[in-house]
Amino acid sequence: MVMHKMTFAMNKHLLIFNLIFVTYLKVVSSENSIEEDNDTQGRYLIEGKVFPADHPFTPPNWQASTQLHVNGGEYIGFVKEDGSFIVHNIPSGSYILEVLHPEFSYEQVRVEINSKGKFRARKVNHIQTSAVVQVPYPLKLKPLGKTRYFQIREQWRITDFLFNPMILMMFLPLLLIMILPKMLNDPETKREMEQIGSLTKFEMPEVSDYVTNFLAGTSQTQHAKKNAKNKKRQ
Amino acid sequence: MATNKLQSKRFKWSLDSSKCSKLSSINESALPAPPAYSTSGVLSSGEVAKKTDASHLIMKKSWEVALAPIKQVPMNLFIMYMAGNSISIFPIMMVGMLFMRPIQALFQLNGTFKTVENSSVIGQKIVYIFGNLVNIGLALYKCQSMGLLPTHSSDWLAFVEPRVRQEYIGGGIMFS
Amino acid sequence: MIATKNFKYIFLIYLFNISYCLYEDQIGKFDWKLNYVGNVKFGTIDSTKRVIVATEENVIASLSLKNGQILWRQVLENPALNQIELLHVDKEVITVSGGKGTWYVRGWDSSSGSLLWEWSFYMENKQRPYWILSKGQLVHIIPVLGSHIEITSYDVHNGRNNGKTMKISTPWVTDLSKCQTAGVYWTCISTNDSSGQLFYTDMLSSANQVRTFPIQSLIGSAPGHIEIKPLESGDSNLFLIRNNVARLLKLQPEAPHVYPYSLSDKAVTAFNGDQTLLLQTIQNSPTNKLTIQTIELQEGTENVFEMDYTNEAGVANIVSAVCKGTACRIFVKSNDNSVSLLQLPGGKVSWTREEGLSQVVAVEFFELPLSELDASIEHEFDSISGDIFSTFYNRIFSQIRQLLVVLSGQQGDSNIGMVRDEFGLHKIIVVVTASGRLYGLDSMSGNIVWSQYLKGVEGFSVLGKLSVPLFVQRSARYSPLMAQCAALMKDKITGHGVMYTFDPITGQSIGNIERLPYQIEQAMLLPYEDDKHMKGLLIMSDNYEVMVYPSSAKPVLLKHASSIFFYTAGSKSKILQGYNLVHSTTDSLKATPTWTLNLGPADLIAVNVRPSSERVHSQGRVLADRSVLYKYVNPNLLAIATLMDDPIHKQVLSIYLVDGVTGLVVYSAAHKRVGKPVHLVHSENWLVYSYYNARFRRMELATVELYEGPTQSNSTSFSSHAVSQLPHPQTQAYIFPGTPLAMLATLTERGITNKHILIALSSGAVTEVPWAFLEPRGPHGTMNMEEGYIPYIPELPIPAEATINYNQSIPQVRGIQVAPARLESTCLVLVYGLDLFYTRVTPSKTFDLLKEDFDHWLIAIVLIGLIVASYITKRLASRKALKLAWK
Amino acid sequence: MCLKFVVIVLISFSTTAFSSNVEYDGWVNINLQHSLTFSDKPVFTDRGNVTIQSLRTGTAVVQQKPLTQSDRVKLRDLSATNEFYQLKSTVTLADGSEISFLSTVKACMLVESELNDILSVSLDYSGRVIAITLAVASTSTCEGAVVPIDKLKEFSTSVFVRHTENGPTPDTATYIQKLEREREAKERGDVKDNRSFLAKYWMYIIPVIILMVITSATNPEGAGAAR
Repeated sequence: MVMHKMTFAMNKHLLIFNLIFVTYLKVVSSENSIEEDNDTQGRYLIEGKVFPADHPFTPPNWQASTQLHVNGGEYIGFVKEDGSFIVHNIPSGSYILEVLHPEFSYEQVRVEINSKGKFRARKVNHIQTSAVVQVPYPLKLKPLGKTRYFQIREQWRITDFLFNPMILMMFLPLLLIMILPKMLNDPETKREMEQIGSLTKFEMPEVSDYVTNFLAGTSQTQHAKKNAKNKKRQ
Repeated sequence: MATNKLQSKRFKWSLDSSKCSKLSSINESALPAPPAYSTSGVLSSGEVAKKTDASHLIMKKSWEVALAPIKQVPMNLFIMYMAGNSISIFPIMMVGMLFMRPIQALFQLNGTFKTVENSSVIGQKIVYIFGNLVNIGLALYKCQSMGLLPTHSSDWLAFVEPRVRQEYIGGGIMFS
Repeated sequence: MIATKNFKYIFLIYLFNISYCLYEDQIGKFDWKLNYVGNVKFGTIDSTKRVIVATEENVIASLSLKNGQILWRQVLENPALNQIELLHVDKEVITVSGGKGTWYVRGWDSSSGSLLWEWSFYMENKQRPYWILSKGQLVHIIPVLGSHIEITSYDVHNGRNNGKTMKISTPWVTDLSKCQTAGVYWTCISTNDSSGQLFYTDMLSSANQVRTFPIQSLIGSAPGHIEIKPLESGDSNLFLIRNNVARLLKLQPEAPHVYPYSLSDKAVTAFNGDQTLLLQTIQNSPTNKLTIQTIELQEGTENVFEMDYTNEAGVANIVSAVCKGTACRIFVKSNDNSVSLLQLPGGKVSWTREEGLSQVVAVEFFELPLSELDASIEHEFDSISGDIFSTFYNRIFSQIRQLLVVLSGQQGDSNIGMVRDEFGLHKIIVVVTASGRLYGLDSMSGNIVWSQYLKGVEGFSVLGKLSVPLFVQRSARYSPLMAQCAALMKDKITGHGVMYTFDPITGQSIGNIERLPYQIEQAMLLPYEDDKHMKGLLIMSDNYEVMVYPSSAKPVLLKHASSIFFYTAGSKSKILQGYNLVHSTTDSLKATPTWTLNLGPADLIAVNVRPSSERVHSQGRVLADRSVLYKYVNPNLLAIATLMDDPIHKQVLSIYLVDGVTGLVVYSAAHKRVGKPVHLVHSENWLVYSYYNARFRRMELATVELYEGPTQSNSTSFSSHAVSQLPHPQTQAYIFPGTPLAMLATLTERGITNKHILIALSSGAVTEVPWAFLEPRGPHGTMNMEEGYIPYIPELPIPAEATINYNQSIPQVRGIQVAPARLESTCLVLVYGLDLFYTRVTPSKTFDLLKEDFDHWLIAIVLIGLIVASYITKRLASRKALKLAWK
Repeated sequence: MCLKFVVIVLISFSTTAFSSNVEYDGWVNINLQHSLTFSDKPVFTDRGNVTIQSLRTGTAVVQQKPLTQSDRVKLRDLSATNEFYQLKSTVTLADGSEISFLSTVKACMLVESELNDILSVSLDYSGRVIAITLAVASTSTCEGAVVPIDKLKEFSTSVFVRHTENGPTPDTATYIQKLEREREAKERGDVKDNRSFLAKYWMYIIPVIILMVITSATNPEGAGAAR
């Protein structure tokens, strides 16, 4: 989830980065007769450019550690000094191209080559295969951000400790016990409190009274009778 | 505690008045009230004075004790409602309290009624036990609604032993 | 789209709670990685700093000459289809790789390993061409037998074709095994004996002159088989080999020059200033030290050096050598695929790389024996002498010893070395490699504890993969008895079975390597132990005879014959056959067929059983209404995957769950229009499989879970024969945005811990997917959310946090092996491919261990503080009470 | 006891048999042979014929001969020694080709079920028979019940044709719908809540009031005690 946040930050950087960076140059070296021959045989090449992370984060020798995998390594491309790449010998079809770098993550791209050799690149959407969000071809691949492999260790902070519900539960009552009596020492507040107390005070009928009365009533009459008898004997 | 104090005070007061009950009955209408004698006090004292029997007061006390658990029921219900059905330390503590209090009370049954030993308190005891049982019932209900009672087959799942296999199989894809 | 993102966000929070991930300070704490380059095919010592190698794994790498470490490494296309055919090291490194008509020519920066340029071409002609590189021209040669050779040369940097394809008429090319390229020359011999002729022609000159010389005139006539072989590092040099004695020929436009030295065909040249040095190994017996001979090509001065190098596998060849004055550095490769750098004249070994470990075939984890001290405590209880005083004395004595060990700061442990630790985390990993060498690796460090080379054997080929079955016959638990493990292989020549039994802890072989007089069809470890805690190994031969090793296990087998079943799956016959052993007698063991399953035209892709050591702790699943759905845990269930070509659906993947005892098909499902790669994971009562959906062009994972229902038909014992009710399958499928290369489920000691699926991806990551994510929600889950239930999302995320190997990518993963630690929460994992990566995973986090960041100090301080505070307040309170009383 | 389970089996077997909609149909003739003496080279004798008229619906006609007296004794002996009863089923396909399958059950289970058995005919996705398995419905292997030999006369075989169902596919449609619904709900949820403070939070206020009332009621002398 922090990834997404990171992504936005990186994108901002990259915008500036892009302005400085030389605009994309098409690679010429591959334009030769063989390739043209191959085209007629239905072999195409996917080309584009990989951008490294923004300047302070650019890993040294990133070109050597970056690879391009088409369809999970069926075809492989390597990155040249300037970041450009070509994946060779691809027959027409639909492919997923991913940039592999151990430290940075890139978005996957789906590249479709029709039988006439027309290219279309779009965002990978496995769920809605019909939804097409096109991306420019030749590809320009920018890092989404540094790949976060690790969890960040929680650090002990006093605020965490204090706002812990357990601590709150223990200390708040303590505070109340300590402070409330002090407040009550003030005679005026005492009186106010009493008033409030008398307001809420109302007579509750005592059940025990009723029961005692009820039971005692009968027993008392008996008692009385006994007494009476005793008296008579006397 | 406060009630006891008050009662004892009242008791004293009523004893005093009982001593001169004859006197008061004679002079009640005729004589004006002595200074610092409040009418309300007289009224109550008069009320008490009517039931001068100490055993009656003991009865009343005993009934108060007997009814205390039942009086707790609405409070317990409220606590139960407030505690919620989630399983965390405070609800568990509350449930523990709900159980502990009536059980302890039941164990100390005779001790509780010792103060009123001179009269027969079987009725009170029954009511007292009933009240505590109601409280235990409430606690059980709470446990049930919290899912703490092992009433479902899933609660015993952890004790289901893996079945002993009667056959063993081995092999795989042929090597040649 | 925003909604999706939010959803993923929630999902990731879930993941944080469920899946375990590493902290940054845990790097390397309990994982290690060994990096390899593969079986070296070509190698060139470039300058004094590095050696550039190209390997069978289609990898090009640069190794440091100083210590053999990898300076850079580039993994090219899938080695099964693509191979590096040419390596040329100059200012830059040039490789030609490919296969099946697709060729890639690449130039690499030799210091950084980044790509400088590349071009490729595609040919209809699938014949394997010959390549030579000369003066910036890459020459591509296709011989056409009996008629001509087609030579096309390209500018090596950009592939521009210089001129047209040349055809040189060579009617003398009759057999490609008799032809070679040597420098710019195309050369052939007409027959394999001394009466033949040697032809050669310069392919780059426009003259197209063919020279012919009778072999007799070059090396004289003598009987024997004659072959030609180019000198690996020479330009136009050729070996003429007769009876393993090679003569070096320098091909020249006019006539070849023959050097008068008898050489081995594995000699190489090294340039020493303007002199050329020939190097060869002359004595190469397994036990003795290696001896290297150097010959100065022009003057013929010979020197012999004894190297401080022994390898029982024997040195295969010198790959490359470089000399400066009298000092030479020689890069050699051994038969076990290890490579070493030797120094002349000192004869020292600078470094050795065990490249055999890049081709791991089988892996097994072994528990270590108890330390002597622990063992002595254990033994106290063994002897029941009944004497109170002696046992008391023993107890006190061992306790004191234990105390001493603790006081001496765990020194005892490091001295003894390979002993079991408290949590069973320290194990020995036995690894079998394709080269025939077995290694014992220390699971704590990855160090090689022992290694053993087996000559003339190879693994079985099962579904196109090498496989060496390893069987744990006895673990190290039974202390005075040695642990025993058996590996089954086959003889390289006869194909007969070979059984090697060894102690996995020390690597010592137990008995000799047993060469069996038959081919092995299948084997099985018996589930019952004999009186020495040894489990027998049952082997079925190719003529369906059954043998048991060791023979002491035979009575055990006969006793339990009615409960042991056996099955074979024929990848060619496409028939699965079940057997029982009830007809076995003491004289002969018999396997009688009991059931058959005919797959028909479908191809068998995988057969998978649950790990035998797996324990299922929970027998059911709790539903939302707190009732139980009992699992169908059948230990005899086989999961079978087949792929069949279909005219309408292209390819159809069928998944069968078959009871191995009765042959009853418990569940079957078919996926249409799908294809390889297919991987199966079978555990507890479920199966996970991955396949490529050709229709939607995506990878998918499907899961099947089997339930018995709300009641258990028989709660005490499980028999496959008692079919009271077919299990209810629940299924679900997911989109998986990655390409799995290997899959396996984690395994823990008691099966209480959650299960994770470990998936090695083509991107080099090994990711963990909790089973809770994959669990079929079925009709129960979607309606009412059970506690801890994760809502179904069709696309599984692959979060970076779930990558167990973080940024240490593992290319070309071939398999994963897991083993439980004695700690229930922990599962040990070894991922093997080009590299070896070992780590621990804790699917339910380390619930049985105190967190390593647990603050002992904080809790101690708090406790002491509270005690002190309570004392002080007590005193204060008493003082206050006293004062009040006086008032 | 046993019967009850048979019923369960019938239900579970039949639901799987008819649930899948298959695109093929055809008939299959299965010739059943059994071996009543258990040896490593079993001799198979005729037991009967099963004709599945329609693979799609799984309707089958079972013709089986009653067991002769000697066969019954053999079967009982087999059961008494806890041996296996073997069945060989030969399938004749519509094109005349034959494939045979082997299947084994414990003889005692067959006897205890009084020859009530189940023949499971498994088909692959295209309707080809891949396995024919004989099974006996029971919860445990053998209970040791003594079955009178007269009951071992007629096989009552239920035939179940078990199709290969279509494997699961990722359920994207409902997920997309769910997302759609969520989006709509969000749009609707943006409408401002105009209710008054009390109307919104009454459920929090009332417990507080009740709490206050009750505490004061249970402790009415609280104020007095402070005096």
